[in-house]
Amino acid sequence: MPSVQLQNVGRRFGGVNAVGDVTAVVPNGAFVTLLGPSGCGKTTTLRMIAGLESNTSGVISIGDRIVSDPSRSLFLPPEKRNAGMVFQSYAIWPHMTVFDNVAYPLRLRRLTREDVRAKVMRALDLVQMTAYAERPAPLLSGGQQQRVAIARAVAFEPSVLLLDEPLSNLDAKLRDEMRIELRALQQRLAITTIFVTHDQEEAMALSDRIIVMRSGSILQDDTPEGIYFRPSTLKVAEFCTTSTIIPATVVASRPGTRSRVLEVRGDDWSGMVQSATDVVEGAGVSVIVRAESIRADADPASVSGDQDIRWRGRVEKNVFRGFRRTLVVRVGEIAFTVDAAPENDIRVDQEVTLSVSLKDTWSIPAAAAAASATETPL
Amino acid sequence: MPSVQLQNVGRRFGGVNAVGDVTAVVPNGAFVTLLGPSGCGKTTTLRMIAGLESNTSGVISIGDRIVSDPSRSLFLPPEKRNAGMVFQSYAIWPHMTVFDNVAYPLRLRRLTREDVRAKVMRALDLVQMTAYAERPAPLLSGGQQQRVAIARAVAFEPSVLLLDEPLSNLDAKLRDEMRIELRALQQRLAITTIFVTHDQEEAMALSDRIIVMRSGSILQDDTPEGIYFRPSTLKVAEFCTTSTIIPATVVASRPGTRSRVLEVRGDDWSGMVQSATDVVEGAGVSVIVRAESIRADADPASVSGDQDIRWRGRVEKNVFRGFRRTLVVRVGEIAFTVDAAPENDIRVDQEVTLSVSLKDTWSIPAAAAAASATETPL
Amino acid sequence: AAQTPEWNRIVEAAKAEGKVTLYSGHVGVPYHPEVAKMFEAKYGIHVEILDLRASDLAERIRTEQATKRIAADVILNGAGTLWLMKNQGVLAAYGDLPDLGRLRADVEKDDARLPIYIQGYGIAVNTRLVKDGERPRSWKDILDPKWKGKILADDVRSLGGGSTMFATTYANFGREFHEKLATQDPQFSRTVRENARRVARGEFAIYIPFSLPDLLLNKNLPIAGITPVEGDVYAQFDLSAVKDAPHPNAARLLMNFFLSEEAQLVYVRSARVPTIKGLESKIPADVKDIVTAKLLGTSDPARIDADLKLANEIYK
Amino acid sequence: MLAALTLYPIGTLLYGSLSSAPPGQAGTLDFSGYGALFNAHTLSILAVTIGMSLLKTVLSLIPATILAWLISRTDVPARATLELLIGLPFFIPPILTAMGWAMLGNPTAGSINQVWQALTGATTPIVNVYSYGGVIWHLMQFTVPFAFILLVEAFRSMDPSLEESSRTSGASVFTTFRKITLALMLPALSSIAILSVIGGIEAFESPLFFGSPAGIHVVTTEIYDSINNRATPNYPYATALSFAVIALMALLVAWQWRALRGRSFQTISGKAFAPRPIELQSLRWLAFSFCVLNVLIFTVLPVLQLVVSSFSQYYGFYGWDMLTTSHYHDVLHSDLFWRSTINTATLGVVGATLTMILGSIVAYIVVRTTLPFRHVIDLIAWLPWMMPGMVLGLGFLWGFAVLPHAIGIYGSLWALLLAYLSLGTPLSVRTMSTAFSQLSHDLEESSRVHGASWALTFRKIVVALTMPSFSVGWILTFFMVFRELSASVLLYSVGNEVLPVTVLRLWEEGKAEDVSAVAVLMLAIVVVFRGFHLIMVKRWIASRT
Ligand SMILES: Nc1ncnc2c1ncn2[C@@H]1O[C@H](COP(=O)(O)OP(=O)(O)OP(=O)(O)O)[C@@H](O)[C@H]1O
Ligand SMILES: Nc1ncnc2c1ncn2[C@@H]1O[C@H](COP(=O)(O)OP(=O)(O)OP(=O)(O)O)[C@@H](O)[C@H]1O
Ligand SMILES: [Mg+2]
Ligand SMILES: [Mg+2]
Repeated sequence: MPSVQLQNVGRRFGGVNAVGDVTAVVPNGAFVTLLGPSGCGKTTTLRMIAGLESNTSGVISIGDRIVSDPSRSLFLPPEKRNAGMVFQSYAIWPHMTVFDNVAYPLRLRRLTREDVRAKVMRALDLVQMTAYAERPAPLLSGGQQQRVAIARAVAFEPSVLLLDEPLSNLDAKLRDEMRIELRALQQRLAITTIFVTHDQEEAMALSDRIIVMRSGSILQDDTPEGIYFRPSTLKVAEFCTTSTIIPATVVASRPGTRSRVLEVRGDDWSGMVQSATDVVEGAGVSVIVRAESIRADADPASVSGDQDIRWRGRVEKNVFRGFRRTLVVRVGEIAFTVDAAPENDIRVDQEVTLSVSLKDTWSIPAAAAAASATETPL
Repeated sequence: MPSVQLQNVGRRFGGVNAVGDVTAVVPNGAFVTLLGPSGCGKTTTLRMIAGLESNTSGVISIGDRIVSDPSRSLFLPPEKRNAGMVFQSYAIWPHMTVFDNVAYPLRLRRLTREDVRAKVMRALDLVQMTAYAERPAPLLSGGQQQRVAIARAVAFEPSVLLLDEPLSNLDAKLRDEMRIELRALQQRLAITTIFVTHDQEEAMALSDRIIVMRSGSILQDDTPEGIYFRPSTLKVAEFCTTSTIIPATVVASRPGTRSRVLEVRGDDWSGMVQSATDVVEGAGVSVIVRAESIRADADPASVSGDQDIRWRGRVEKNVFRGFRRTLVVRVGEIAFTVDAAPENDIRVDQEVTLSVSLKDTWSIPAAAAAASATETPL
Repeated sequence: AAQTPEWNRIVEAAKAEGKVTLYSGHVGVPYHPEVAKMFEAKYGIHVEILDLRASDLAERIRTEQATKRIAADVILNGAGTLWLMKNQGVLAAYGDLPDLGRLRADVEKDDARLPIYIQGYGIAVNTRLVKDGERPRSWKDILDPKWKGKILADDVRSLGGGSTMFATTYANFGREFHEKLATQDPQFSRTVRENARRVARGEFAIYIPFSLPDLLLNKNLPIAGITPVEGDVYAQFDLSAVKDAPHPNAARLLMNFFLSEEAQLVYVRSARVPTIKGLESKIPADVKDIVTAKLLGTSDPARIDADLKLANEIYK
Repeated sequence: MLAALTLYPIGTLLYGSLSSAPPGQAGTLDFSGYGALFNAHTLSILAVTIGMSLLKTVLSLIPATILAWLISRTDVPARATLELLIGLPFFIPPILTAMGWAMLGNPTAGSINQVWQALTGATTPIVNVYSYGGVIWHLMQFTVPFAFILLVEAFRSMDPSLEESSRTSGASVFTTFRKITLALMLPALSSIAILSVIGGIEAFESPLFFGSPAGIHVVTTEIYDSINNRATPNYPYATALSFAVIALMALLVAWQWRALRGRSFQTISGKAFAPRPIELQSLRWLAFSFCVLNVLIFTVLPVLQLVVSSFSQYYGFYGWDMLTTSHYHDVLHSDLFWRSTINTATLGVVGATLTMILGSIVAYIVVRTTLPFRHVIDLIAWLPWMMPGMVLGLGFLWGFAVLPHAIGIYGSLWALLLAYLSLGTPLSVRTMSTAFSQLSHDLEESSRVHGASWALTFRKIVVALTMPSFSVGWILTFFMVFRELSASVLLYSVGNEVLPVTVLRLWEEGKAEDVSAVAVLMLAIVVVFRGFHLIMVKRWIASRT
């Protein structure tokens, strides 16, 4: 199975720069996710790889073959790229039945009747739609249509699979199952897969690597853990995690186990935080603490000793969300977002002690943070 | 603002019973969510309330007014129902700009130019789309279109708001923000809101009540906590929570604090579980333990004493999902799903002790479970 | 014209009616409006002219009569068609007109049909393809085998010049003439208006029957019109008053006006033969040959269906 | 309304076909007209007519579909200009193109044959327009642009992702075109095919011009004969023949219902899409050449001929000394020309607007509702198109004349307007039902929910979204009024002269050159109209690009 390479790929629509300058490699057989806010260029990137949109600059290769290079007027049409794609709008053909929709790419490849039947039914089985095979496509619910689109994209075992928010209309249960099926299929056939999602958790659970995009360019290209625990910019942290960002000043800096450790001081608090790089004394940093790594205790005494930083604040909100409960706790200027256990009995207006341990902290130099803050919004 | 009542409402499409027999009341100003697997009839129910689909049986009322009653050939057309709706397919008008799309319902209501402008901009602001006001609708990305649909539905302050998966194409960050905005707006204007989502967490976070549907009928209509902690059937538990279901036999039964407590025995284990009802000795029950309430410890000694039931098993999978890590632990026949902290260092193939405390358990008599299991799938 | 008091009363009544409507079934002739203008100038009575194809005209008149919504006062049409209409009972007698006496004795007329002009049909040849000496001089010359495949003809199986020629030549030369003509493989065309041009362009050498007044429309083209020695086939055009017409007096006044010298000369100038006496000296030189040509005959309206049947038999 | 416009005149015709005497006169019930249908001659005429019509439809639809697709969905160069040019021949009076082709392709002196013979030394002609093929070729002259104009709009309103998903499934541009695009265009294609088949059966000029000399008889010439070439017109036979045609055509329409039933062709979805042209890459210039070739044959040739002729003393005789502007002078100084043009334009504007409104409503009912009688309505809307024009004209004449005297429609402009409405409705219903069947329901539903009544939704969403089709339909009906002769000539009256009648007059006077001048002036209007229209459509689409 081929790898997919993007080199300085860009796409302008008239005055709009939908994709700026993207360079990335999706290795052979890997599962890579494009993650980013709405309108950041994910769909456009995927379409360029599929050959549905021509890049206005840069080079796209699949395997050893350059499939698009506008500077040399080179462009391989989509049907030659052997890519399966799920469209954000599903693009189910309304004049066909479910079966015919899925069978279409197979029939194009001149498979025998039995093979077509077998593969279609296998693909429909994967998405739990066998019972609907003979239904005309427009009579399906939104989620059912989306599942047909997935079946159609995988049925012919393409060498590259491009998925544009393929699970967005499915419920968590089904989504979980489909994720597992999709991942299993992808690994069994070693299909190079590029997946677009707006769901961070899904991205983390499925991907070998995640490419975080914003305003048409790549912010970070890393493993899920890298993105999650060691975001390179504030934007990534904000987008990929539920975190609280606290400004602080560096007091001292020393090497730690996995990264450097900074001693920092904020309003009324001080403590140790991790950092990717050394930061000079006196410089500002943004400290990042993730919601699920903060403990909230009504009784300060119950906070265990291995927690490195503590704050005291007042609970402003308490939202039940099923398997977790989100608290908003105000500490001076800053509103902390804290994940708590669902049966937690902390009430609004209660005073609580928040604490976090060194290994759950991260920090980014304020200069970098400022730079990314001045970035013009799309 | 009016309430919405459904009395024995059903809808057949030829041979398909899309909605069976739904009876529910959405109180004045409440925020109620329809939750259920793909194809269970959520969209159809919403469309019947909007007047886009006529119910083939039953009575629908909005406020004091019966809006649809096929037995009396009574049917109020959609434009008389003053409902705002976000369609699963967005239904953005491609021949209009973003502004005109949102202004449409306002202009129909003959507002002055300035009022229209002000309200449109306020609605666009709500969905962070002011910068796109003059953009033709087809040039938006999927998520942007969805946001325009939301703005259009709320701009004219309808008395009933019907939302069909309005946030499905937004990223978690934006979705969180939009949820908060939506909820605030709904509460400020006290709009009776019916929300369809496939996202359990979202349903829990937003709703006053949740109606869980399956195959066209209602399984449970309850508060988020009720649904989550005290599911009435196994189906609800399976759909709304990530739980492990363990068969067991009742040994004894006694009243507990919030519910009855059963003493049960399974393969190689025994313990106390909560139950809604008394169950006779010797009868079977399905014990439900939610993934986030199970502790997994490599060292059995570190399990604290207040954990009521324990199992010992082997880790089969360990999936990083950002703010949590999902373990699959095999105990005999049963595969437990366990949520662990993201930095957890438990590895695959390791032996772990699982434990859960009484307050985190729930059980359902096996008879009821069996009944719902034989239900024919749609 | 004799100014009898009775006629004066009719003139006054006509002026009181103020207008008269003429349905014309001879669409190809642009001269009726000219005559109408003269009439208007003379009497101050407005003439409305409606151009209709002969069959459409017949149907409109019939419908108007059947529903008593009569708009037409006077009809101008081929003598044969008017004969048929007369038999349908939709025409009125025109009665005594002051200028009736001017009519030539040799034109056919009756109490309902007033002859106005005659149009002659001869043979047209392409002057480039047919040398002067080779031109046919008689209708029978076209039977010469050298013209085989080179003759364009109005369809003899359809009403108009073609059927008139068929009926006349059949009556005069017999069936044999047509059986021979059929072996010449004439190309039948129904787009009559194009035929002269097609010959001029050289598609065919000969065109029959050629409406000789059309020579005026094709002046600079390589086409010549020939009156055969036996004479031209002709069609006569008549005026009739409509039964229960809304303006009966104006109708009669108009009909009478068509017999005036000025009106007749309009048609003479277009190379059509007048129906009144005494114009011989006033025929312009360029149309003299055509207007004074010998006439062979015309078709008999009573035999229309029979002739068409014959034509269909002979020309499969 | 629709019934009054179509059923009434046709009802009088049915009466006419069954009565021994024409309407208005006492007659007895008489089936002789129908009896006369069942003989070898009539049946062979029906067979020839239908065969010819089917053949020309197939032969026209192939290039028209390819052209429409290239222009609307790909990046062929100079699309806008090509679109204008390819559609142009539709607006040239057929009699003039017939003259043109007669000159080019007649076996003895036709330019094509002369060039051929000069080049090869052959003595036999290679083409003869006075033949079966000639009739078909001339019919195509009209059908190709007609089908093209209608198809372009249908293609345009298609969500490109439906094609794109086929491309990524492994289908080439052309396979996609065949299997997805064409299949999705089935309502449009079948409607246009039926319009074209019926149009072919009704065509009069081509068989008259090119068929009669070759002994080819079709239904229209037969009807013409039975009305015109008899001492007393045989209306029972003529109308019975027309009803036989209607019966056959109704089968065709029923077949279309069957073929499309239960399938959906919604190509404009609630998830808005940007119209992205398909990049043809290396095929781009090949496609362009194909378009240009078509333009040369079907547009440039006849239009050039027309323009040259309108400046020549004689149609078809060219030479510097023959150049003149006198035809324009004559035409432009004719009161009758101006009066009839103004009348026609007025009738055209009012007629086209009303026709399109009526057609849209009917189409909506047929496509979008589940009313029990919608198929009947659909069929009724077809009827005026199925009835040969010269017979239908009679129906109007009879119908309007028989009305009580208090209703003074006969002899007024109203008669013409109503006739045009009835004649235009089939086209408008077809155009709009194709457009409507492409709209997904949620776009309307969302308007209803947000407070717009059905009528408002219809206007602001349904019609607005199908504006390109609506305007194309408008232009087609508008110019239909400019050429409709059969009904016009029977219904017009003094002061109400309309252009087709004036043109007929000029033609009968042997002034083919003046007719050319009128046609050139008309084409100029067409170009202005279409140019403006295309710019509007572009802007409408640009608002989406
Ligand atoms: N045809 C077009 N013309 C102009 N701008 C466009 C066009 N298509 C997309 N855009 C713009 O380009 C940007 C990127 O669009 P894209 O569809 O790639 O976003 P996305 O990341 O897929 O977003 P979403 O998650 O909302 O689907 C958006 O701001 C969009 O408005
Ligand atoms: N017009 C129709 N004809 C026949 N069946 C239909 C029609 N519309 C919907 N259905 C069926 O009715 C059932 C309920 O559909 P509905 O759209 O209400 O589902 P849903 O709960 O909204 O699902 P999703 O979450 O996937 O959008 C589905 O099984 C669907 O296939
Ligand atoms: Mg997208
Ligand atoms: Mg749905």
